[in-house]
Amino acid sequence: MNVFLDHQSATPLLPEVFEAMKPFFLEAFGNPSSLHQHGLRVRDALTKARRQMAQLINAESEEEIFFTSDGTESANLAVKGVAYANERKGKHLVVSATEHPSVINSVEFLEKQGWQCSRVPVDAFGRIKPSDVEAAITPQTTLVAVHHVNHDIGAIQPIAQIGRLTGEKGIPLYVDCESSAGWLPIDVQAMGANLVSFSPHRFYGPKGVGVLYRNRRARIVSILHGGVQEGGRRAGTENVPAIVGGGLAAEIAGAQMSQRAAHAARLQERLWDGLKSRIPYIKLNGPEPGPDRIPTNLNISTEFIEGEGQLLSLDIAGIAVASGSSCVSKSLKISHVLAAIGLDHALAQGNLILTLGKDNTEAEIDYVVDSFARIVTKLRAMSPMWDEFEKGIIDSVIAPTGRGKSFSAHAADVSGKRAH
Amino acid sequence: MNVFLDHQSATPLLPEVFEAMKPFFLEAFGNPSSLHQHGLRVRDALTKARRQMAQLINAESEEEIFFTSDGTESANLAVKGVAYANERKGKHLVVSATEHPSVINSVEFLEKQGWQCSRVPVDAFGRIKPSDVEAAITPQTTLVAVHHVNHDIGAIQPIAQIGRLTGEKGIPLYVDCESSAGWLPIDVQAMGANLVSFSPHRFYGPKGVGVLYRNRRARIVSILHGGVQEGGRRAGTENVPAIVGGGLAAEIAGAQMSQRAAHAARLQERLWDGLKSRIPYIKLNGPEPGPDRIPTNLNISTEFIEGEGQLLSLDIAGIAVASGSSCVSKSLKISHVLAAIGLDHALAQGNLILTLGKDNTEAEIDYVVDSFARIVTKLRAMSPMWDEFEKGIIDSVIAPTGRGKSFSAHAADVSGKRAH
Amino acid sequence: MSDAYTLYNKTVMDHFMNPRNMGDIKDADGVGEVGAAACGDIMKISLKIKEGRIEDARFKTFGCGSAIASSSMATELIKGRTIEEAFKFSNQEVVDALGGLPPVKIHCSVLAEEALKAALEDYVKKNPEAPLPATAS
Amino acid sequence: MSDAYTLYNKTVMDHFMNPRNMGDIKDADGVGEVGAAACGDIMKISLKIKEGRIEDARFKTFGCGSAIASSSMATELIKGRTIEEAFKFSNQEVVDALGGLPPVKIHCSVLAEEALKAALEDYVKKNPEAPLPATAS
Ligand SMILES: Cc1ncc(COP(=O)(O)O)c(C=O)c1O
Ligand SMILES: Cc1ncc(COP(=O)(O)O)c(C=O)c1O
Repeated sequence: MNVFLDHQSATPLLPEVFEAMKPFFLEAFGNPSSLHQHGLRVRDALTKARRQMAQLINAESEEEIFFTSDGTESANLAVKGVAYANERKGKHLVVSATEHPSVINSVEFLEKQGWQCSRVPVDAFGRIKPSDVEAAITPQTTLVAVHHVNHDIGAIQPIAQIGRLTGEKGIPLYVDCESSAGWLPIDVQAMGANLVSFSPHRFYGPKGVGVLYRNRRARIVSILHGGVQEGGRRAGTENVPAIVGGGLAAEIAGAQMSQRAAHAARLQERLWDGLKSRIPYIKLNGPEPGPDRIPTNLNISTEFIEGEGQLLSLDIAGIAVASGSSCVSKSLKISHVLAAIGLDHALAQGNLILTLGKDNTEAEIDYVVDSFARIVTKLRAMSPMWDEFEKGIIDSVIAPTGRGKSFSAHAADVSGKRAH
Repeated sequence: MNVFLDHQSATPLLPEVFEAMKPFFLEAFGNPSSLHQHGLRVRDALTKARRQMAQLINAESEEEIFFTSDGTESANLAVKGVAYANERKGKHLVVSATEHPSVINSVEFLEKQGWQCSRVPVDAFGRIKPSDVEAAITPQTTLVAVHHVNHDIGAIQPIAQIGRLTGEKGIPLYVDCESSAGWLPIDVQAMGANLVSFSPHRFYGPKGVGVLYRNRRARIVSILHGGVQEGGRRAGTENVPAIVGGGLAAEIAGAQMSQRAAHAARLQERLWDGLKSRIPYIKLNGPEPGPDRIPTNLNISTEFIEGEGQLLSLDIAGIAVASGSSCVSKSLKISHVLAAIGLDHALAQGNLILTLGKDNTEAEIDYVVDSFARIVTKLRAMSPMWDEFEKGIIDSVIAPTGRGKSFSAHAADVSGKRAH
Repeated sequence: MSDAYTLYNKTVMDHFMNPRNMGDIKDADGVGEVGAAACGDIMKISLKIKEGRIEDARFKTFGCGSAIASSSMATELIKGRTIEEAFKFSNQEVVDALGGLPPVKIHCSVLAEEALKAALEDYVKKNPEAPLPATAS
Repeated sequence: MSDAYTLYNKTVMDHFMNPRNMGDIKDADGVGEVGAAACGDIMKISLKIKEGRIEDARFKTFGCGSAIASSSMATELIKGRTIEEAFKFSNQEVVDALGGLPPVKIHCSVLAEEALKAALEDYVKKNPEAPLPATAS
């Protein structure tokens, strides 16, 4: 059985979206900047796509929609574009500690250029406290950036509350909606957001296009310089087929959102119930399934085994998942999100991210539960930590028995032996 | 008859390229960062595309190829990425006066951040003198940026000579090959280029992907911050289908380059010969067709009439062209390229850019010549300038008769009447 | 060409392709030629005036599509008006009659207004006995 | 699953899926447990040594696919070697026998070398009468 549980990384294109894109490759291949019929034809198509994007997030006007190449570029444009535009007003930014690297690293870049940045902490479930945001704001603050839903642990943030206070203070609020758009209702006006980013590739649209919503109350300058495309906010030849496809994907996502979300919520419950009943010493990271968690995401830590081995074994069983474990990322550092929720290092190691999509079935979920239970058993049999836990040498973080030292203490002991 | 003579703005996708892209939309939809089979499959495809790009420009290794979203982003990355990476060494850049806005405006942005920039002039044909580049270099220079072929007037620049002197001085050379790639042979090693940018949408590949070649001798840092894609040089989810298609388009362009270029050269000659024999007071901007001009481009100024009207009339006749005339661009400023070659304002006004492609035919060219001659006659009949020229009130710039004042002097006189 | 995709609306395109009143008037009673410094357009309007009323109006234009359409429309609109009425003519009439112009092209209609006013002033100068309207600029 | 797309090559995948010598040795003569501070992997190797020669080697590993494969391969390679030979064992042998590892995963093979050496040292400590090789670290 083949089961795709990595919808956070990729979604297949909807066939009808592909059909809509087709003519823009071969036939309507014009450049929207051209003044002749070939250009004007695709210009119309971009306007339509802008309207579709605006509708998905309840923007007032399609003129508030700017196209970029992906969510990362949109995040860079939101953060740096607002920072540069307001340089004279102040050089202080407020972000949460669990923003996506596209925000965090943009902020770090600005710090090198003389900006100051406050990173607001999150609680053990990954939720931002609006009062912490408020406390971080200074007279020099020119942007508050918080994500709607965390990409790793699925926590839904209290955006409207944050929007109310940034609105009162007249500070632009940027909300990264990459993980929520297409799955949760987004109303930029109700949120009090001045900037919002998302990309269609997260909801069955094409790669190669990102969206930045920006309303008049937030000044912004371009960060990719060149021609006067996108109202001078984003230079470069527009990726017309992807924009057209993205627009349709947004329209369809809007129309099917409640069914898709309800379907995902059912599977999310079935999957988590199955896993926790079959596998001891397993923990859900982030909020419990329910109003504080996006219905597509489960982030689990399975104790005494490491994440990549789980991922590889699942892949061999035909199940595609992601891992936030340190050995998987190229940096060998534990995910900053797991660090921010204070997750024990031992649990961060055995971390898996499972993200559901509209086409997953109950049978698939049951297969995943069975396969995963089998894989955990096999990997624990191979793990010296499991053995040592059973012998009472080390203890469990998830369900402490009171016997033995902590995994981390043990790991430190054995790691001390040799330096390399 | 429908004739597309705006290949500088857009080219239709090759059907075989479209076929190659297809599976990556619906089936192999994975994210190359994923560690499971869906990710690994597309990762392989990216490596293949990198190799195809490397081959087109004779790069030593595919590891020197970075994917971006378009030529503009590649230019921004080359200019700012090198400038930031070498900030401690010096803050001086050398560019030519006729670079594309993606370079010029990147440089202007850096100037606001404290960089100094020298703009090397061009001659009346738009050619850069290597000795001028040499003279502009200071001990603080960390980048020299010159384009291979000018996007407006088709001038081919003496890159190898410039590369020799930047090589001797150990200064990275960035060559914007957006207008030449796929049409002229590019050998980054023979050029002495450390960075080269181009995009497949200029040679029958898809929009949504740009290429930056960079060799080890040029340090560069990322300008779009986020994940560790593209070796940490470009964050953001890769546009896999476009990269795959772009790779194939590059391979095909390499294989068919000499035929395509020879075909374009024949049509270029036929078109220019036809136009100048049928239309009086018409001028070619940039070098004569031949070794100093790309065979796809003609940039013409037709005296006493303005560009947009020509463009519109041609469009109605089914002929798609571009214009560098001031009234056409959104900025109402004359193209900085035409200004740099010292083109009389009157001629800059009546400017058209015709760019040939592999599918244009001789019959099309003849139709264009006929149509254009008819349109010029009609527009001149409407133009007060033509009338005043015939009456000897104003003179021609192209073929002065010695009678009357200059067009510009006359324009100034009548413009002085009212301020608005 | 497909009708669906044109830079300007149907009316503007029609006036560009089939300009009304294009040309010069022999023995014109007033001629105005004006230029826009910003974009380089030049527009010339000639008027035939009889008994204080514009009997004929013609234009020549060096400029973009909307400049040509604006002058064509302006000459259409102005024919038959009295000098006094014509001095009150505003570019907005041109824009409205054309069914709108893109924002960056509004200045073309302004140029048409200016060419007309220049022609009227030329007439007034040549005919100092003609009654001058109070609103003349 | 399609065979064509796996993170590691066939040999590594085989040793990950079907690890050789997985487990503990009862009454082992030497046991080494080491961890990599950077990535958190932990590896344990137990040895059965008879007449200065490694008769049996077993591993347990907490770590990624290449860590498991590296320890599986290391135990395979080391069986039958003398203590002296084993002290000269280098991670490169593991990498070569596995047909290569991705650059970021080379440290897994280093960990296998270290676990083995730790087990050997444990043996030497427990058996001070055994002849110590000159190269022991
Ligand atoms: C919350 C969040 N923001 C931004 C991004 C970056 O988007 P993209 O991958 O389209 O560049 C991601 C991608 O995973 C994300 O999850
Ligand atoms: C010389 C040159 N450089 C850069 C660019 C920008 O490339 P793109 O349109 O792919 O963003 C162009 C585009 O026309 C160009 O002609």
